[in-house]
Amino acid sequence: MIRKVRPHITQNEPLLFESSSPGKIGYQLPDLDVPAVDPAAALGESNTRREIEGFPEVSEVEAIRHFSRLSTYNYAIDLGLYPLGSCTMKYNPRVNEAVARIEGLAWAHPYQPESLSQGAMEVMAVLENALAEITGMDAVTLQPAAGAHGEFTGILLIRALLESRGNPRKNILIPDSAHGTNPATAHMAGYQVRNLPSNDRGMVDMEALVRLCDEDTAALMITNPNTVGVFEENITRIAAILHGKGAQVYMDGANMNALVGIARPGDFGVDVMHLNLHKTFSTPHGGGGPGSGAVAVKGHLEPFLPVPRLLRREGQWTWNYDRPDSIGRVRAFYGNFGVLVRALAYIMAHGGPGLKNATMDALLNANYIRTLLEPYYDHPHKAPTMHECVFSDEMQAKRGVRTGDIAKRLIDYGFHPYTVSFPLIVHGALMIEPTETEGKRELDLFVDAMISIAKEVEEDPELVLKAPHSTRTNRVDEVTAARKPVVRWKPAADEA
Amino acid sequence: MIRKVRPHITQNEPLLFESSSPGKIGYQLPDLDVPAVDPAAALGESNTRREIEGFPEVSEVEAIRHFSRLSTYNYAIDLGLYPLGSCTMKYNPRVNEAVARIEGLAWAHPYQPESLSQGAMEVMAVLENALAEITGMDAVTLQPAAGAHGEFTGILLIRALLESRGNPRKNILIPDSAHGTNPATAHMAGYQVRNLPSNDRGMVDMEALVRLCDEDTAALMITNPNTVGVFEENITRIAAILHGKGAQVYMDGANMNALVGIARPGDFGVDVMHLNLHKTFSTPHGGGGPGSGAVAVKGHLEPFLPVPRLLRREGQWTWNYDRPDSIGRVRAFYGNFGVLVRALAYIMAHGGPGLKNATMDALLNANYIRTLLEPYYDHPHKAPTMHECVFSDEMQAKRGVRTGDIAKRLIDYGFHPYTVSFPLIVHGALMIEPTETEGKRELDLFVDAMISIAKEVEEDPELVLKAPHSTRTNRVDEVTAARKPVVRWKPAADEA
Amino acid sequence: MLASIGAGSLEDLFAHLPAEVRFERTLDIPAGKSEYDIVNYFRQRASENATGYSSFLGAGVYSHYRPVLVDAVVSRGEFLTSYTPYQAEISQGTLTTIFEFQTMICQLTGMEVANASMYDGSSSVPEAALMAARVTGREGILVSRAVHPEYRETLATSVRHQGLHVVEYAYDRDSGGIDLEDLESKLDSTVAAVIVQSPNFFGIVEDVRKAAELAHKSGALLVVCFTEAVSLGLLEPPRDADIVCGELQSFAISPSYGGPFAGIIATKEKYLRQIPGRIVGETKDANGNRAYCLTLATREQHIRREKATSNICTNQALIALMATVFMTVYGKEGLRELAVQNLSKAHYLAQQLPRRFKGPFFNEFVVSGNGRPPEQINETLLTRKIIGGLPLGRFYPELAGGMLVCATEMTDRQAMDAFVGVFVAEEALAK
Amino acid sequence: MLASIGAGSLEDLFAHLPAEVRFERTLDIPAGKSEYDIVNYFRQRASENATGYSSFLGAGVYSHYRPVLVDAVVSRGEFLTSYTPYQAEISQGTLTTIFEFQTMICQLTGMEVANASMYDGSSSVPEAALMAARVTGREGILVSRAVHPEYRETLATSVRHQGLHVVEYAYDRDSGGIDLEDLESKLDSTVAAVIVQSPNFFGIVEDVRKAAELAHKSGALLVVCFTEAVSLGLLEPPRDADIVCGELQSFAISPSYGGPFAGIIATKEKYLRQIPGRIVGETKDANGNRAYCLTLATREQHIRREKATSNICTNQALIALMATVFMTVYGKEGLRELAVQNLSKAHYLAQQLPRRFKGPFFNEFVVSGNGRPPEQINETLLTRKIIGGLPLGRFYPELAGGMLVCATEMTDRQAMDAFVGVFVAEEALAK
Ligand SMILES: Cc1ncc(COP(=O)(O)O)c(C=O)c1O
Ligand SMILES: Cc1ncc(COP(=O)(O)O)c(C=O)c1O
Repeated sequence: MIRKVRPHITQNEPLLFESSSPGKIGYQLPDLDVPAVDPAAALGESNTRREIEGFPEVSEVEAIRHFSRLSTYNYAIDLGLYPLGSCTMKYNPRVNEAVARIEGLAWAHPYQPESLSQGAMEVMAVLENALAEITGMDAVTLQPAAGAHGEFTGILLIRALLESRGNPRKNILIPDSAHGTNPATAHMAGYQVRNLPSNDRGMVDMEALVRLCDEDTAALMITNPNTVGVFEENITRIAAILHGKGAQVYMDGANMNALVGIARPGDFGVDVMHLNLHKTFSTPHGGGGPGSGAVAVKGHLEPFLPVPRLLRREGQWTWNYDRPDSIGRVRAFYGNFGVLVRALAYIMAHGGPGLKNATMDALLNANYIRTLLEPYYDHPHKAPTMHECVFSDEMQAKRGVRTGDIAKRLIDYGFHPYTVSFPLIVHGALMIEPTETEGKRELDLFVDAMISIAKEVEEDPELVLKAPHSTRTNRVDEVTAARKPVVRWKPAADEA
Repeated sequence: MIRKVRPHITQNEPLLFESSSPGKIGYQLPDLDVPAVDPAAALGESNTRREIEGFPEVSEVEAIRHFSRLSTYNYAIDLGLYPLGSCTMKYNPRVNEAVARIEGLAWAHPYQPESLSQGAMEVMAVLENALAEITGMDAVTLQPAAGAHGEFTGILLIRALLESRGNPRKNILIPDSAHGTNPATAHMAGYQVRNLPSNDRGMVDMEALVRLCDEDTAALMITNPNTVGVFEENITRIAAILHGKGAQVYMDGANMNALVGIARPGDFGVDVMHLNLHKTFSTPHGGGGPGSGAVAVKGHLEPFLPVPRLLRREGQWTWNYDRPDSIGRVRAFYGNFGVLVRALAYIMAHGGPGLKNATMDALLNANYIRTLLEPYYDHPHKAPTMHECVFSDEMQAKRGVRTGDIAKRLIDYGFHPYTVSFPLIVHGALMIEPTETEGKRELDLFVDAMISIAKEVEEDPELVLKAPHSTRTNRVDEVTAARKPVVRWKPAADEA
Repeated sequence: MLASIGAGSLEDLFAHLPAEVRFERTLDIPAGKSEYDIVNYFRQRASENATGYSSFLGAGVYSHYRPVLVDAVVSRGEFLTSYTPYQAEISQGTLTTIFEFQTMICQLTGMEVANASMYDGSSSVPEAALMAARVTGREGILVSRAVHPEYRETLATSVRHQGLHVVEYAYDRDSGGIDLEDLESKLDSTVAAVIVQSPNFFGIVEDVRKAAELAHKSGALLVVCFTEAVSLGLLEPPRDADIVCGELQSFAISPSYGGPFAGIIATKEKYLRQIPGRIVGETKDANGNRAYCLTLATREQHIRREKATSNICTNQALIALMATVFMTVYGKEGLRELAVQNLSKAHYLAQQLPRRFKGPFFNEFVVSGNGRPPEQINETLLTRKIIGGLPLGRFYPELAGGMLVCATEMTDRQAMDAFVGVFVAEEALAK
Repeated sequence: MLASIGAGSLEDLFAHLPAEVRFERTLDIPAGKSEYDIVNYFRQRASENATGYSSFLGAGVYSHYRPVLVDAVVSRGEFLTSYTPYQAEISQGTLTTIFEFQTMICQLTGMEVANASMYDGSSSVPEAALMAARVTGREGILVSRAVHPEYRETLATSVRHQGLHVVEYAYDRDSGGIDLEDLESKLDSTVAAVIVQSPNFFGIVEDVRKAAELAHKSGALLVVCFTEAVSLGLLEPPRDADIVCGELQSFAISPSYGGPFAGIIATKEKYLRQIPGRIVGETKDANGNRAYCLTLATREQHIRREKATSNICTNQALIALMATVFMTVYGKEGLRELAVQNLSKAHYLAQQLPRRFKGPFFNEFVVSGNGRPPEQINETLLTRKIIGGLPLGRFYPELAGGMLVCATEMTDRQAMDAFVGVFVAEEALAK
């Protein structure tokens, strides 16, 4: 029985281009206090456009209604549990939004004099130190814009290290449970991907590792806890094996929410890792971004970090570009500063003990869900659960219902679905990460919904297969979207 | 056919008291930098409470979800047309919210030194002048908190004037079309209400006026345009008649949105009036307030205005309390300053010509609706329409459908209803005020909805009588609410 | 659109206005400004006000921290741009929060019912007085001189013409609390209400119980008013009162040069039908789901017209919502802890200054004169970027030389020490 | 909850971690701070940065007014706290705005298709280069030296290990635009992409048509990049380009010390399947209602893994939404008028200063040296609360002595006149 939601009217809204009417404006500019320049004269006829064809023309109130109405079609953390596994959808504190908008921070120009940027540089320095302490690493760069960007940076660092040792090597080992960004990153950094199988507990198969790890191996990219939410119990041995062959250990820190305050990658053999500040450190996902993929390294990789680096000189912060071994920059300027401000605010609000408590609550919530759902959903890997739990749809598949269908039905129960069909090592995966944000009330509603769906699968699979039934837009035809891609609006005329 | 809305799931949410769990907190205070004082010791046992029984105990995320979820049950201007007659539900520009929050304004203490309040005082002075210019009056007080409060202030001014002339007099004439606050106000100011009938064009019945207006008459409280959206064509004669008897003319300015820039009460005989800054001047209604009921007067009433008054002395603003004839203050401090800031921002954004354009658009929209709906709904008063039009449900009543039912059905069509059953002189009134905010698209959807409902009334009255059908909460039982009032939550135990 | 209504031009729309009333020129208001210009204009005005000062002003308007959640909630268009919830089916959001507000006000004040809000604390006092008059059928109003002076002025202006006689009774020159003897001496069978503020204007916590005894003995109602809502996190609620009214500015409502704020009225269940203003009640919808709606409208002006309990229509809903969010975020423990911090700060400061009154106080108190005019002391403080206390001579000639100072959780120790430093230095100059 | 999972304490939850990996001490991070402390901390940091200065800095980050509507929209939790719209049925809000974004980017750039966003302008350049390499099967990348230096550095770092050879070609010392002869001399059948920025780093509007001719003649793709999106309100879109990439910071995205910003990639329909990153497409739901969803996922890492067009996953959605709101508020006329204002301001300033280059420019230009080191001029400007231009020696030794200055609609005349005054005065000192 659905207890969490009821249907209510929401406003329809055409595309901006459909609601535009010629001459409508939603803006007013200040009067020009200098002579107006004639564009054609200044830039040349051929360089100036007549108009931006099809561009929106709406009033201010139409604009705010447009976006307000559209927003009501979205689900969000502010509305409830958002258990997307591997995405760590935790509460985004509003104070972080407030501080990131303080004028002196929001309006700082990256090229303004260092003497007038000390506040911004201090924020970055304090954050670098906090992240080094949390990860147990020696140095941190805040330049990468997201996790995948951090992975790329990290692998370039390894490559630079190995090159400095005379041979960049050929391969990177990646467990079959890894996120897609790992192999994609290895490829972009010019490495071959060697697939590392997992054992039946979801952990790295040690024999395979020993077999595959050789002098051509540049590094292992490991996610820990891995994508089935399990801590790699052999992690120190794994690291020893890699190091024994002169290879490096890269850790994908996307799941760091399981470790903050209880274990540090720097203490179990990791040489370089990234953090997703938009996951572990609560910066808003904003419908897909922005993020920040800070990279933490051990001392031996520090010389290769991207330029510029923060340097303390005569009691002032300065940007140091004089770094001969650096891989260079991976983006313009210094990083997603506005995101960094939010992450630091989160860390300050929790403090050392608070961060550990958050981790433990995250583990508690994941174990609670695993325990209560295990009777109803197949849980393939029997190892202890950390921050997320991964079920398979094996029991439901017998009735022709797959993980994707259960996900859609969950929407009718008022929840955002879990992550569907990932990791690949679990056939028909349901990957559930509640985070520490949730209280028992919300978790119990979720568990009830999942159990109730399991029953529906037995009694009335059609109901689940045709879900969702209560949304303004019901099941979307993604196949046609990909087969005949329409990725922009065109005036009716052109369509015909 | 309903084109404007589709149903979508919205999250249920218990009351805070039901979702509280002991010990949960959503706040953290700074560390105390002075010794903590023991309350009992400082205040005495008997003066200190043990706890606030039943008070909420929720986390920060539960708090934001609570209010976010509840907000989705509301209709709002930001979502669409809000044609509540007499309420002037126009767009609330967001820049007004921004400027009202600027620290130096939002955090100004009313008792801080005048030398450190010049900016706030300047804002009030500029607004007073603008409102005097717009109304054609000589002086303005910004102290009243809302329209009704302004009415009360205005009638007190009249009383003070008449007392100064030796006799406060007994009666106030009020047209039967007037808003309820008018008679209520007259009563609070110690006057008897004499009811002034309207003629068949919705205007003041001149014979009746001549008959009723005598030496006991203190004033006439007239709304112009009146509540049927009609301009009192005899207004100058009306004023002359009252002045002839030594009485004053009070104008209820709630409908000033019909006149700004095209006619000024000060030019047609009004002695004192209030403005609803939250209507004509776009400050947000906020679910019922706050407002501001600025009062504008002619010179002869100026000496009686509430203290303090702004005074320019040696190039500085100062508060003048030395006003022997003043009625005194009608509230603490100087008025709803935050609302005044917003109103001034609105006036600045429009400027003189822009304000007139807004008025004309408001008239255009009201006339557009009147013209298109006249074939389907009875329009009792044939006088020209100003900013709003008032229909009656006479045609629909034949099928047992009343204005309140049509209103509820309008909700299914995605609109907030018009004002129901007011003014009282129109039996079963539908009072529609679109304001200048709306564009043709929204108006046409509204007109189509009203016409479609008129058809439904003919074909399937039950459908309308049982509306709304598409809301998360359908028709609410207001009778029981009033018969057995439950106006606060109590723990289940107490209820039993 | 013009065509479809048969108008040739926009001007035609008001061509029917009599010539003599039409306004022919353009309003003398500068042409419309851009958003950018408007923001700059108000930033300039703001810069002409005090910024970056620490302040010791209270006196009815208090500086408390505003949790960011408050603006996050009230900035949502669904709350900000809706009106009075007349149409319950599309206003359950506003209605539910008001119902929660009414409940929390009852929990705070120890009363049984509360309304949806009044304009502010000052206007809630005359409304309470008029309510007491309706209940008792009497006309006398006794108000303590330790009630906020501007509240008393508002009371006087507002009830003057409804046949009520307002008489002030004294405060005790020693304790700063109400003078019970003077009150008793003025009480008789014509008195409808005894009004007391606690903590009072001097910050003193009043003996509400005693006041109630006296009032009830002569058949009058006790009206308790407050200006510092945070005190209710710690103080025994005025359960013995018949009506509680006051100001919620302390609950995340910025000082905003004196408004908009939010007033409250709470009382006993038996007086429910005498309350002014909007009230939200619980009921069901046609499906039997719990629902809320405006109720008891027969008290109000739009139904009752001149017989209404008040003429109030628009109230302070959004401001009351701010207070609701504030109460939710702080909650049971937080509000108490906040009150303890205020108490502790004020007492830290008081220990280093001469206190004029002996009564127990919460977060403000009267500092006795030190020989120097308070205005002079404040001038010196301004040079230290400190706004001092409120000189009392303006309202209480007998207290000229004294100033009312306030300390909240936002008043830090350095500022207090600096204040004391200046006060002592000035004192020396006086000798 | 502990009980129901059979755990005795929270610590039990990670008791299974090998002893040697467990972290036994507490993190050396100060205990949790209150919201109030956090706000104060960042206000202090902010006060250590520049505030209240007028600035002539551009160089890839521009000061444009941010309409308040932008924050009103992106502050709505439904946009702010949602993630990538994987579940279309409860993400139509985000999906629709991205579809509108893609459309507006096409309208602005003259391209046929666009993606949902890249990290920023600088990272969009290597993505475009790699895309060109995939399309042409070639490995040579020719990039103009008048492309933003930090974009070129990013390009070099990013494509180095995928077998691409990056070669820079010259700009014309006279016009400041690309040196067509140098470009032509370097073009051959190994070149996958010719990269040109317009307006370029010196503010010069490039002759995109000519560049396209040359590139296409030798079978290479033309990649046009931009850093100042406002210029597209006025400039002929680079229709002759095969790929357009760039930075939207100018569209209501605050400078924020360099990020987060939003990059774009747009191209011809025929290259649609080579685009990196998220793309939203139109489709229908089971009821036949128009609907949107993420599409062409087979290009992406979560499906294609090492064969993906890019490793990008999280993008800059919320920032792209800011730009979408900005484009909506300004609209067709507004964006043009905004561009004209920028053009006019910059030309007003340029008339009073020696320009290093002759080519047409939009809102920034290079000021020739006047004998005084630009750092020195900037020092003097700082004393006038003015942040001067960017000294170019750091990136272009041959231009040492020159500085890059920018004027936008927010640069007022007084500031420009003051700038000129200082410049002239310094010049005098030099003589
Ligand atoms: C395990 C894992 N690795 C890497 C990534 C990529 O991080 P980002 O999306 O920040 O680029 C993700 C994000 O979904 C992830 O879950
Ligand atoms: C005609 C009229 N007069 C007076 C009022 C009272 O104004 P307020 O609600 O601001 O007190 C209203 C408000 O609804 C009104 O419509």
